[in-house]
Amino acid sequence: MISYIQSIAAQASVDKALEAAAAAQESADFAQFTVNNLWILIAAALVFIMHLGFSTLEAGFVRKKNVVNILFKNAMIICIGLLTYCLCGFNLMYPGDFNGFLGFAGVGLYPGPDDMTAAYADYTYWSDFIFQAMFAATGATIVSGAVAERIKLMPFLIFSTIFVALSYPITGSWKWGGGWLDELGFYDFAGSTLVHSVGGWAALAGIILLGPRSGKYTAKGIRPITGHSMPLAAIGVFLLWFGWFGFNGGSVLSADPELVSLVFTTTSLAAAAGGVGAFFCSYFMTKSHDLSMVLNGFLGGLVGITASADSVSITSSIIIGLIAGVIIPISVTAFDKAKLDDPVGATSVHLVCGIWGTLAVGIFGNFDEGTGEIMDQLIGIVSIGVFTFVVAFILFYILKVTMGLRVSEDEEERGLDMGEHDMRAYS
Amino acid sequence: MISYIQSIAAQASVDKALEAAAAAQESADFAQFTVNNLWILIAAALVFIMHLGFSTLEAGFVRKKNVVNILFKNAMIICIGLLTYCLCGFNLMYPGDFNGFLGFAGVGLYPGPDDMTAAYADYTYWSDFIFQAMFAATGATIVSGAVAERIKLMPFLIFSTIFVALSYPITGSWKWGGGWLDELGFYDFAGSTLVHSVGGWAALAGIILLGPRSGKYTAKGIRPITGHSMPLAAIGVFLLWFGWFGFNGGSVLSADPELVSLVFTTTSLAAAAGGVGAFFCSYFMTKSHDLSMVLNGFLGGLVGITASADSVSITSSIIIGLIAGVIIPISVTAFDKAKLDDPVGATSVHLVCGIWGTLAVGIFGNFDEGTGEIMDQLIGIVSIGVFTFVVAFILFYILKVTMGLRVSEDEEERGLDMGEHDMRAYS
Amino acid sequence: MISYIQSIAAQASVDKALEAAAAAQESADFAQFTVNNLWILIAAALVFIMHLGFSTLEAGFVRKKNVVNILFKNAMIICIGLLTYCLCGFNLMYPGDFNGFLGFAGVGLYPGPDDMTAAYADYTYWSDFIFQAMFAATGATIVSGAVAERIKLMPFLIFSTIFVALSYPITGSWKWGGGWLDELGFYDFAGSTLVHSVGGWAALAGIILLGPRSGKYTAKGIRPITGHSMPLAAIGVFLLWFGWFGFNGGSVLSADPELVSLVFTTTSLAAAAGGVGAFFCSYFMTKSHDLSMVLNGFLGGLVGITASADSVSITSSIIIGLIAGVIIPISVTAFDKAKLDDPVGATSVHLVCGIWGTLAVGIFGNFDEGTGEIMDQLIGIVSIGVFTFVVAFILFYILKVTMGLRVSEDEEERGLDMGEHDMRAYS
Amino acid sequence: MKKIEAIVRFSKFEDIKEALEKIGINFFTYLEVSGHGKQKGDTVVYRGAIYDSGDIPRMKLEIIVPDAKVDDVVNAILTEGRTGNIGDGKIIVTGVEKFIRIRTGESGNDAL
Amino acid sequence: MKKIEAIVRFSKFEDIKEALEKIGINFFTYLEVSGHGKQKGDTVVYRGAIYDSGDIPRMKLEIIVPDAKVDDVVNAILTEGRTGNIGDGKIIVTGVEKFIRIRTGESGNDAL
Amino acid sequence: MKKIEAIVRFSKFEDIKEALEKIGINFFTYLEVSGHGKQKGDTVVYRGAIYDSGDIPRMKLEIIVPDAKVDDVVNAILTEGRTGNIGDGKIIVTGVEKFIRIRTGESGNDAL
Ligand SMILES: Nc1ncnc2c1ncn2[C@@H]1O[C@H](COP(=O)(O)OP(=O)(O)O)[C@@H](O)[C@H]1O
Ligand SMILES: Nc1ncnc2c1ncn2[C@@H]1O[C@H](COP(=O)(O)OP(=O)(O)O)[C@@H](O)[C@H]1O
Ligand SMILES: Nc1ncnc2c1ncn2[C@@H]1O[C@H](COP(=O)(O)OP(=O)(O)O)[C@@H](O)[C@H]1O
Repeated sequence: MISYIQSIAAQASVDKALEAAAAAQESADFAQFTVNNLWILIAAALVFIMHLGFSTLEAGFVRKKNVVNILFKNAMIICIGLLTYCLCGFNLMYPGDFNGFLGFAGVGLYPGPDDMTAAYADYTYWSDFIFQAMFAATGATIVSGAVAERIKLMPFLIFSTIFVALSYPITGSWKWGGGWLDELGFYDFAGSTLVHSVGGWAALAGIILLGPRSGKYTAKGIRPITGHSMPLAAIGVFLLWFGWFGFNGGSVLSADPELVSLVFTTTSLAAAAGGVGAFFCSYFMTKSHDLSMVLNGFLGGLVGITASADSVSITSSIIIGLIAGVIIPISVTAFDKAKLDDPVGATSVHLVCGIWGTLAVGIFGNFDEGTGEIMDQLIGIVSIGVFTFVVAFILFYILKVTMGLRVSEDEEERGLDMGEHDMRAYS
Repeated sequence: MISYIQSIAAQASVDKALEAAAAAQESADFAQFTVNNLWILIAAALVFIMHLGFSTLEAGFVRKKNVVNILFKNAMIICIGLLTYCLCGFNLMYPGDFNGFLGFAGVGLYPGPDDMTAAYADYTYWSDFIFQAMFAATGATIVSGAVAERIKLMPFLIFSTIFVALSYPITGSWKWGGGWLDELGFYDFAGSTLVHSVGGWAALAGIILLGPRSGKYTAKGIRPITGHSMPLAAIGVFLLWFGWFGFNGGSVLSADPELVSLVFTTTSLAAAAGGVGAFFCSYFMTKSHDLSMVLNGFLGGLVGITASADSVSITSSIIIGLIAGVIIPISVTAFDKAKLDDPVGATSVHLVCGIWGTLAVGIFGNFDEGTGEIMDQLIGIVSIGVFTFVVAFILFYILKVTMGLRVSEDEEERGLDMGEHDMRAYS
Repeated sequence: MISYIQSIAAQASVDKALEAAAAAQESADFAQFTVNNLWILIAAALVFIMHLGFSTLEAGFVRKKNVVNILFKNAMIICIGLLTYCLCGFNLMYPGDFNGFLGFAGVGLYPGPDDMTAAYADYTYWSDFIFQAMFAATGATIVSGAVAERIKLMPFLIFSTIFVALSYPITGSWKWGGGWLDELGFYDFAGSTLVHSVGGWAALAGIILLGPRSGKYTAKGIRPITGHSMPLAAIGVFLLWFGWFGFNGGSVLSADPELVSLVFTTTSLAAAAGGVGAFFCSYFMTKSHDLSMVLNGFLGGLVGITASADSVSITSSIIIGLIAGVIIPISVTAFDKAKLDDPVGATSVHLVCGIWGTLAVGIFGNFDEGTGEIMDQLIGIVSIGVFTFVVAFILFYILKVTMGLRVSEDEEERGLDMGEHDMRAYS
Repeated sequence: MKKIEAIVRFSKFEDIKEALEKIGINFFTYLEVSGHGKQKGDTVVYRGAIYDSGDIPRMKLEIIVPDAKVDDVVNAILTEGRTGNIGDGKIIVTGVEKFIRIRTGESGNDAL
Repeated sequence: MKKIEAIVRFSKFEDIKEALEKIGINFFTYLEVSGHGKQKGDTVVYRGAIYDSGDIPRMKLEIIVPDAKVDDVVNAILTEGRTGNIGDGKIIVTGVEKFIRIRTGESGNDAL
Repeated sequence: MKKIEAIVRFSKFEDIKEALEKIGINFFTYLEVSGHGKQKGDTVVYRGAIYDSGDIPRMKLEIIVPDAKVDDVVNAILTEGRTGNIGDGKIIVTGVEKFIRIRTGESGNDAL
């Protein structure tokens, strides 16, 4: 009898212990959820600061008379990016179950009751939205640099709105939304293709339709049009690198110690190697130590590693970055030879190195068969490239024949700051 | 007998299990405490970077000849803010139990034995202090922009010291210290009134007593005095936005996934909407795309959402930001018409949008009855406004009749950089 | 029988409870590991941003004609720092068991199977590497400012490579690698000596061998050569302070709530006190409000607290910072009197305040006997100083007699931007 | 045809511009210069060192006018540019041999 | 010896430089100036206020040449600096009394 | 009354300033200009492209002096501005027709 009572008491204690363990488990899980979620939010803030990076980089690389314009465009793009992504972009890019090509979960943001808990993901619905929204705006920012110093403000803003609201999320859904490219095995960790090449293709379409800045390609040859402030450009590049810790690190989509720390390491080493690659390659080409090339080399390395930062070895990351860095001076020169005038080198950095980075997944990535194979990578690059380029080209073309894309020659000479904004950057 | 022994053994195991569960719970709680605390610290660092934001924004909006002066003031304010908050501000603002109007927990910082654990809060005593101290300094920084280009350095520093050491913590204690406004049901999440309007009121007092910069309001009308560097101003605004993730996000006072992610989202959307509001309103007013207005529109949206970032819907946050953005150009023009000369627009951004944001709590806030009702919000706005304005006015007035507030006309023309610092910003 | 079965059932439940508790413990530990690791990574990102801080600070303090050069050097140093640290630095600095003077764990990075878990430390191997690698590069950056405006690019890069790859990690291993200074009881929390003085000693060697900039010390006395942009310098200093939250805060090597929050507080208060100290001291010396001194005062305070940020009281941290701030103007003037020309004040900030901070451990540190005693601190300062200075001097000397250290007089006049880079910073 | 150079205070530049417009001078060229003046010998302080550099930013106007307009222009600048305090600046009049409009090649008064 | 001052468009500066080199003018001095012109009276907007400031950055060249070269230089600038639109700028020729090379102390045409 | 313009090296500016003060020239105006010179034809590199732009920042002094002082000033500049290497710069002397102090309206030597 005694032992019976004892065993009942024991059972009660055991239940308590089980409960206590379950409570502890829940607390531990919530702590884990909290730290994962916090990292996504901090990463979102870091991606936000990339917009300042783009702004100052592009401002530094244009002439004094177009600085207000480039800052204005970048300021508006972040507004457009966040607001359209809230309106429709997020639900276009992550439509849930869909046909793999195009889906739409509806206008606005309507988180369900469980979407603020670990039932949703390692982060809340809002964290998901704000992190992705910060990404979205970067696509359009890439364009703004390439078409700088000659594009009219309003058509550019209209283009950006449509591009960020529709084109970027659609191609995004193909992979990150779980669409057909994802099923194919295409791999693009943080967006060498989905973000950077996409921006680069749109930039290329814009450049082609706009034509070069007047005075760049003359009968007497190519005349470099130097940016007005190297310190601004350098601030931009360092801030971009800083923000990239969030861009790549946050793309782990949790605070997983191993993966995030690996991503930090590969990202940094690729950037550094990109700087070194650009240093040597540009020295070889011009016998000079060209700061603008080294800065772009950093960015090239960063764009290059973006597709594979979580899935390559340290050595591979250095090689990927190094090659991206070497590509930069060659690509910049090639674009110039083709008379495609890109004041900030956005096409070389984001398009060319974005393609390289996406291919590099197939070469260096540590994957099981069926993921990130080079053919699939090529399919992804080409399909997204064709779609984006065509959409961007048509959009720009319609704007060209309706509103006109390019400012008048007189305005170009006086500068867009006076022409579009009646304002000077410095006084 | 066997079962007796068994049951004793079982009891021992059960105790072990209970102990293990308790230990796990403790570990989980500590992990939770660690992540909460870490977020407050990171938020403090982000609020710190707002001081760089203010510095460059204000530097960009003044003329070349007053740049060293504005940087110097901002550098000293952060020193003053941290050191006086350590000396007395913290204990004035959080006096513990007090009469609701004025309390003081003593000079210096003396954390108790448990103040580094979860017994204190979701963060340690030091985290609490440093986060709040970073906040404190922002109040005075707001003033520095508004009175720029004509105030004498020493009286300004004396004013700032007294203002941050006494006035800001006293009104702060009314709400955040658990004082009478808190009991009333007044709600101000991260300080639309407690920080921003407070700074704005002091700025207004300073502007009135100082008078406008010479040459601004002439017989021939208003002559705009353009800021010397738009890139600096843009850097400032982007950094402020970046820092606001800590300002608002940290004001959750834990890393709570739902709340912090909501705050990030409402904060960003309000800022973006503020930019859009200012864009359209200023275009309507001047037929021009005015970068300075869009930048101030971001800040207006940020100030506007600060009181309610944790307690409004996404849609509301966009409306709050949009209205704040629309307010900016109207307010800036109105101040100019009233011949209240504010070189950086601090009164429009921090005072007017601060009031708007505090009212918005009453309109859009999701609260139970008794919290954030519009009458209580008005009482909070008015009581803090009257107190702060009167204190600031008296302080500035005493300084005016004793030391003099304003530099000589000759010094104003030559610039305060040479006058007060014997130094040039650029060479 | 019944009770027997019951007790078996109970035993099973108990086992389950124990298992559940163990699982919860594991989850809690992993959450703790995740947050600790995350903080180290965020701290690494913050230390990274210090490189932008150094870049803009140094760029602001040199003349317009040498801006590209200083940016280029800083950009390359971060590459060199990361890549050589990956190649050999990390394994020289943390060789595992070694003789206490020199050890090497091999070329490259080869984490073991458990090195991504809590078995390694409170953070993963990659986190360890990237945090330490970011530190490593700062040493060389300190030199770059001091030798600015006259050193040839290639010898500087070669010097930096060897210095960061070998000299810095060797002295680092003496303390942080667990070497002889560590055993002695020498204490240097985040590197007042191991990072800052080390950079300062190398800077001093460079300054001596290079000689002053032409036109600085003339027959007619000392002619100040003013930096070209105070806003750039101010941006740099604020970013350095911002980054220092990671530099000192991350050196806790976990997210320990008490320690990290204490470190944030002491670091901030010391910086603020440094600003105040420099303010008063420089006002006393020149009767002027010298922005460049206040900015250097912040840095002095930061360097000063670096050795003891985790082990002094709030009051001590203020005193340490204040004294560091007072030291700055005196030291800058003293170096100038000794005709040691340091364009950015790196020797005063990093060397002199680094020594002061290391000594301050002995005066203010809360340690048990045997740690951080003033004699041990002196031994550390002197041994590391002598080693570093000799190595740096020999290195620079060899470069001087082989390649030449100094640009031609003509190049110096035209500026290194045109001379070394064929590029202008502004146009 | 004369060239009038005026070195004036920044703060007076707008007023002078308007005064010139009133007397029909709608075109001129201007630039920032530094005025060195001993009595204004301010000290400059930089990183602990005090030195002498009493140099003040000033605006310089360059205006080409027909001989008949010189006095009007000089008077306009004298009236609007004056504060009465030391440092108001100077006016310098020199002869011009040729003045040509690049757009048309017209020269002399036609080029104005 | 004459001093030729030319106020030209930024966008024409490179072409003019090359044209000058072709006619043997390898040395000159140039600087950025602002051109004030009423008809170009653009409005400027700043923080909600509109004001008038139609001032355009221009490049000013200063070239000292022997009398015989004046016409060549003027023609080169006229040819290369012209767009035909308002705002092409002006050329001003004035007399020089002395021209000295600091390096050697040579003066007049020897100093060129 | 003459106007002396001197285009000099940055590095010599301080010395020249002091030398001028010694001979009683306490006031003058100066500005930064760019010197174009073919032999100095440095190449400039920007984003992978090399181009030619051998243009060096220089300081230009403008000093109005009574005729009697011209030689002193020229000599002071020649002495202090010289390094002996190519690029020391030039001195240009031109005639001034009128020189007026805005503050008082005094003209000629009284305005100095
Ligand atoms: N001899 C001179 N040559 C050239 N510029 C001069 C000369 N004297 C004065 N200036 C210019 O005129 C400015 C004002 O002159 P200043 O003598 O200070 O005032 P004031 O004419 O009222 O006595 C100076 O800053 C300088 O730029
Ligand atoms: N009378 C003048 N004196 C000095 N500079 C002038 C004068 N007239 C024109 N300029 C300069 O020449 C520039 C171009 O002249 P503008 O009259 O606009 O064009 P255009 O010569 O084609 O009619 C102006 O911006 C101004 O800098
Ligand atoms: N003919 C000229 N007209 C105007 N400025 C000139 C002329 N020749 C030289 N300069 C200016 O003088 C500077 C130095 O002249 P340079 O010929 O290089 O040296 P040096 O006089 O020693 O031979 C040039 O950079 C340029 O600014």
